[in-house]
Amino acid sequence: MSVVFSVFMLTLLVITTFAIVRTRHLFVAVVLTGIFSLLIAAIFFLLDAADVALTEAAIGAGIATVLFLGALALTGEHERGGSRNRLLSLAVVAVIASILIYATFDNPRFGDPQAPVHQHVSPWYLDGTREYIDIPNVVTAVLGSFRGYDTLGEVFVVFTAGIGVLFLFSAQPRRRRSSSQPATGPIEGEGLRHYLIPRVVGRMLIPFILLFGLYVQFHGEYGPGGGFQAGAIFAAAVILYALLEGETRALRALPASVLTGLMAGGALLYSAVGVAGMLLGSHFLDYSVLAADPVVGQQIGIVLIEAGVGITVAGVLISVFHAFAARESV
Amino acid sequence: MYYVVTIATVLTMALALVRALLGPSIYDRLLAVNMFGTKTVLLLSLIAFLYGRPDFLDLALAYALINFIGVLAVLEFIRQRTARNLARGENEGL
Amino acid sequence: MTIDMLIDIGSWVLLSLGGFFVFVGGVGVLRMPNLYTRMHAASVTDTMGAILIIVGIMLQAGASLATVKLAAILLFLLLTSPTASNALASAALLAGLRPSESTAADTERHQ
Amino acid sequence: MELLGLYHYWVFAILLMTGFYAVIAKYNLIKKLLGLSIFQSAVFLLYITMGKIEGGTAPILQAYGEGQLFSNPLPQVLILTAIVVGISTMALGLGVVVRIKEEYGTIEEHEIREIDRQ
Amino acid sequence: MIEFNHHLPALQVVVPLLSAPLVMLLRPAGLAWAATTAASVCAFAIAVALTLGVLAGHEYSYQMGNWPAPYGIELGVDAFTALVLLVVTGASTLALLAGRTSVDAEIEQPRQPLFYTAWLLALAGLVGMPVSADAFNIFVFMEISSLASYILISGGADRRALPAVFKYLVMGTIGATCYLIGIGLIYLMTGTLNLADMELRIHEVADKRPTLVAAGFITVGLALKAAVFPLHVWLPNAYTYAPNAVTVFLAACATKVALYLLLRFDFFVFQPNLDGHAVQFAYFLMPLAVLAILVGSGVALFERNLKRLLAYSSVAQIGYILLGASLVSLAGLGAGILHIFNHALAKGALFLAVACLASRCAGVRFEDIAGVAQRMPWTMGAFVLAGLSLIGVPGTAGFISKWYLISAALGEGVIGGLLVAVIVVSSLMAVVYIWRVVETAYFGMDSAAAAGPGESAAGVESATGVESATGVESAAEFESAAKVESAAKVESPAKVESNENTNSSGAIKSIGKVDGAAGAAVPGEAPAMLLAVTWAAALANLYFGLQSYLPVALSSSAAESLLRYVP
Repeated sequence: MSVVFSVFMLTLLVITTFAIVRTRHLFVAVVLTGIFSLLIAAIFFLLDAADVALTEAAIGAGIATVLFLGALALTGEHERGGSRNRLLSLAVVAVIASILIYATFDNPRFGDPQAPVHQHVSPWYLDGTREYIDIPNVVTAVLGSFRGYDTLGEVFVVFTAGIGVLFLFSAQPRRRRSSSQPATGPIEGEGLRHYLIPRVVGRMLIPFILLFGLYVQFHGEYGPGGGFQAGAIFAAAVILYALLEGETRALRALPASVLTGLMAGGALLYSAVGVAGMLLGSHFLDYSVLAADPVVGQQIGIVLIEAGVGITVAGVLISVFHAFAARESV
Repeated sequence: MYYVVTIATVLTMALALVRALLGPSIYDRLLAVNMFGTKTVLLLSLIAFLYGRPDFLDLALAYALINFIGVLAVLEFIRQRTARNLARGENEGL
Repeated sequence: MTIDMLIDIGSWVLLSLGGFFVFVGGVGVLRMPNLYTRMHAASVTDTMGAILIIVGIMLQAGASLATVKLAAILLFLLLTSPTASNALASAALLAGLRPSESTAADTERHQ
Repeated sequence: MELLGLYHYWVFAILLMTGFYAVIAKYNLIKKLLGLSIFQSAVFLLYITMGKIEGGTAPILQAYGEGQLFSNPLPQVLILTAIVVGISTMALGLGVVVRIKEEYGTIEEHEIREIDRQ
Repeated sequence: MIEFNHHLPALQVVVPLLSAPLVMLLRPAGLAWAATTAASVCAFAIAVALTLGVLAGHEYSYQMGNWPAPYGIELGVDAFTALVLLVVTGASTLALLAGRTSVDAEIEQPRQPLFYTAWLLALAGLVGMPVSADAFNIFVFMEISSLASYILISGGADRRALPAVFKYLVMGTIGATCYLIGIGLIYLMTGTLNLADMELRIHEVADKRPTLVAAGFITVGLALKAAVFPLHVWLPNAYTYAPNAVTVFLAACATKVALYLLLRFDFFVFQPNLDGHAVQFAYFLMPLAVLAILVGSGVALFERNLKRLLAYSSVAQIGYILLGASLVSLAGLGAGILHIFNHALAKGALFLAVACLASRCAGVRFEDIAGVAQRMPWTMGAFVLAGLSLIGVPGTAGFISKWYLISAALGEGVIGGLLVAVIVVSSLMAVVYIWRVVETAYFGMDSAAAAGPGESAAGVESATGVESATGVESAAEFESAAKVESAAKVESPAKVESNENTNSSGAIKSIGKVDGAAGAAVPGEAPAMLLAVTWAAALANLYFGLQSYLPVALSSSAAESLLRYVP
């Protein structure tokens, strides 16, 4: 039955995708991307990937939409040009798609427990998590410990993106230098403060969102959640605050220097845990040596690195949001 | 019974999607998106019970939250644009 | 007739009513003539449908952590969804979309 | 049933190529980025689909008997990473697009090429 | 005392990676530069230690988190890895040592800590890829290095850097995603991500369609990253408009790492197990390699921007490396790998010389550097030396790899003869394009000395108009004719326009500096540090041309290990 549901939603997904590519109104395209993310997240959920669904919803539907909107506000929302070599592109695309579809007929049957994917490493992770780490969420165990080095790399990818946006936006726009007339009046900075109802409801919700973020952060060993999702939710709370109260107030509550510190701090915390493993006589990122009992050591390690992940992700996402929101349009 | 309700929800999602694609104004699309989001929340709650994994209700909660922020972000975007257009004394419409 | 059966029956009634409301709202959003009437239809599914369905599930779940979470979800939906509708309506008004006008001319302009 | 399962992979192929089409055929840089993000999302679908196991449940071990099957956790971990990589790329790409708009006054590729040719 | 030797593969990555967030917090910019250079030197030292270990017969393997191999992530260093590590860390260190002044000229002080952070991240990503023995982990580090490279290139003073970065970003992301699809499909068929494990298990599913599609996706994805011929379109602009120091760094090693991955994946995982894959590989890549060599050199012949010229020459040199590999023989593969090292030496030295020129000229177009050799004899001396190495003159490093390449091709019969012809023709083309630069620099009229940069900018405008259709010889004539003409009329609007084109205040500052200097006295030789490093790199070309033991030993041992499946 769940296959039928997911097939139906996949069809909706395809329709949405075509609409995104076809529409000339970029704003509509971005709004549809929000639907795209919600849909694909629901499909992930149907396919048993709860952690991924949570991440996709928080990052894809939430943060990505906000970032795209921020960029649209600076670049304009109508697509002027048409398409280049439309027929040729369509032909290329169609050929590759048919090759791909042709290749799928040799794929192992969908959901087959005998498929190679489910045979080799996967059972070891399920058993190994019970034996060596002893937390219920296998995804967190693999993410944090068995493949902790990937996650370290991932934190640094996020960190790099944060550095990149800060670096790009530290350049003065050329047009601004030439014309001194400011394009933005006082209306811009104050957010939705004149909308009474959203403001009241939103302010009321922010503490609960932060609480929920903490729950997702520290419940990640037991249920879906963890540093990435929590970081995104924290960022969402701050973004909500900025939307309601305006950029300036949000920056006063959480200044840029603090955000920079968070970006670097989380990444450093993660690396420090890794180096600790090395200094205590084992390998890089081996948490077993952090406590007398290796299992406890693993759990401590995972909590620490998840905290590092959460801090960096939140710091980067908020910084990037501010970078876009505070940029004056030309 | 869960199935019937779940199917009703999924169908409603499809209807909302149609409205989002048809428009015609951007507000219609937003309305559809908002509705789509709340229906997703309901769907997730239902599926969590359908599969007997009530611990996944966290997800539904997160969705509700994200959906709200998304809609507010879009509104803020529209507000800024309207304000900018007013300040420039032009009215491009939406 | 035990208490369990009563709860079951109650929850099924609630769930099916909720499903009905949700679907009707969906049809309304698709078929209603202009933005504000559509918004009305959407609000029906967002509040009534959500209340019925989630309370229906809560009855099934019984006294557990799940019920608390469901209550939180319900509260959240009840707070955010009318707020979003309100903000949407006021934004539409601000942009000059009048409730009284007929749709055709209006929608053309606001595409 | 077989075909319904394969349908997941077909949707992967269709999404992948739709995104790719937007990247190669559209002039607007934001549209290209949207296409790129669809392109990446398709890959997420591929991985998650292969991790699904029939009759299984999400790999969170709570109070289940010995016979319970769990879906494969590894693709999920990989995709968590890939999603974050995706949003990082998007953020950087959007930053570049905003800077291009500031320097060139347009975000249409052919217009930028025209300006550079002058 | 903890025994650090077996941690070396991990430290190779961790040192630059960990320094990155620290550098971001450092102020002022000079301190950030010093810390970055220290970390890079450290990484270079580790690479040297690893190389020495490998030469002594040691095989490094490291389990991240102490989890056994197919379950956890494994790092491994062999001869091939060591060679690439040496190139990457060496290029970064040289570029940093030399690049202080040129970065100062191009990037504002407050932005520099972020710039250096991105530099370290790029370095960490580039060393993280070769040491990793896990397919997905390679993807993660590929993304770190790519994102960081986009940032570095976007620091370019010319606004055209931005569209170049965007193109690179889109193509790079497509490449990385294709790679991701490929390893996803392989994972689907084999259930593993570890390269060695994959090699063992792929045999059973070698004839299945998803495996073949996966091989295609991985090859195309990595070829995009490596700028293999038809997929190279992102490279010329990205290298041309990047800050000079960044061009030195990335041109020497970024595409090399992708090539390393391409060879490693193909020879290690696919060829031993997929029937006929070696033949497909050869027939697919050899034409592309030949085209890359001819087209890259051909475009370089007519290019009038020095950086672009060298970038197109890079496209050709990537062709050489692939040509060697596509012979699928011990000699050919060894020659290709050797060329990775030697080309990095030559191209690094050339771009360093370009950085020297850029520090004292208004630009690096031919019009800007005309007659510059009188003012900057040392810089041009280094340029000529490195250029000889690029051409492959005996006694330089470039000669060694071309010699090996030609002798490998001769072992291939009729096709080999054709390939030798291609190599010779392309070397002649290299002679021509290097000579054009030398001719302009030594015998052109020094516009800066004669009239100041304003007129030279006007020369740019008038000279480019007639450039396109003419041949090499006549182009040179036209050029001087146009210059005489433009020297006569003092045209200010053209100068304004060239200022418009170079947007960021850094560039304007540097032009202004040159302007002012031209008013008082003609600017002389490049900054001492920059020049010293340039000469060190140029002399390294000589050294490794005469003492080629190290790269040859590494590359032949790498070729042996890649081709060990051939009985």
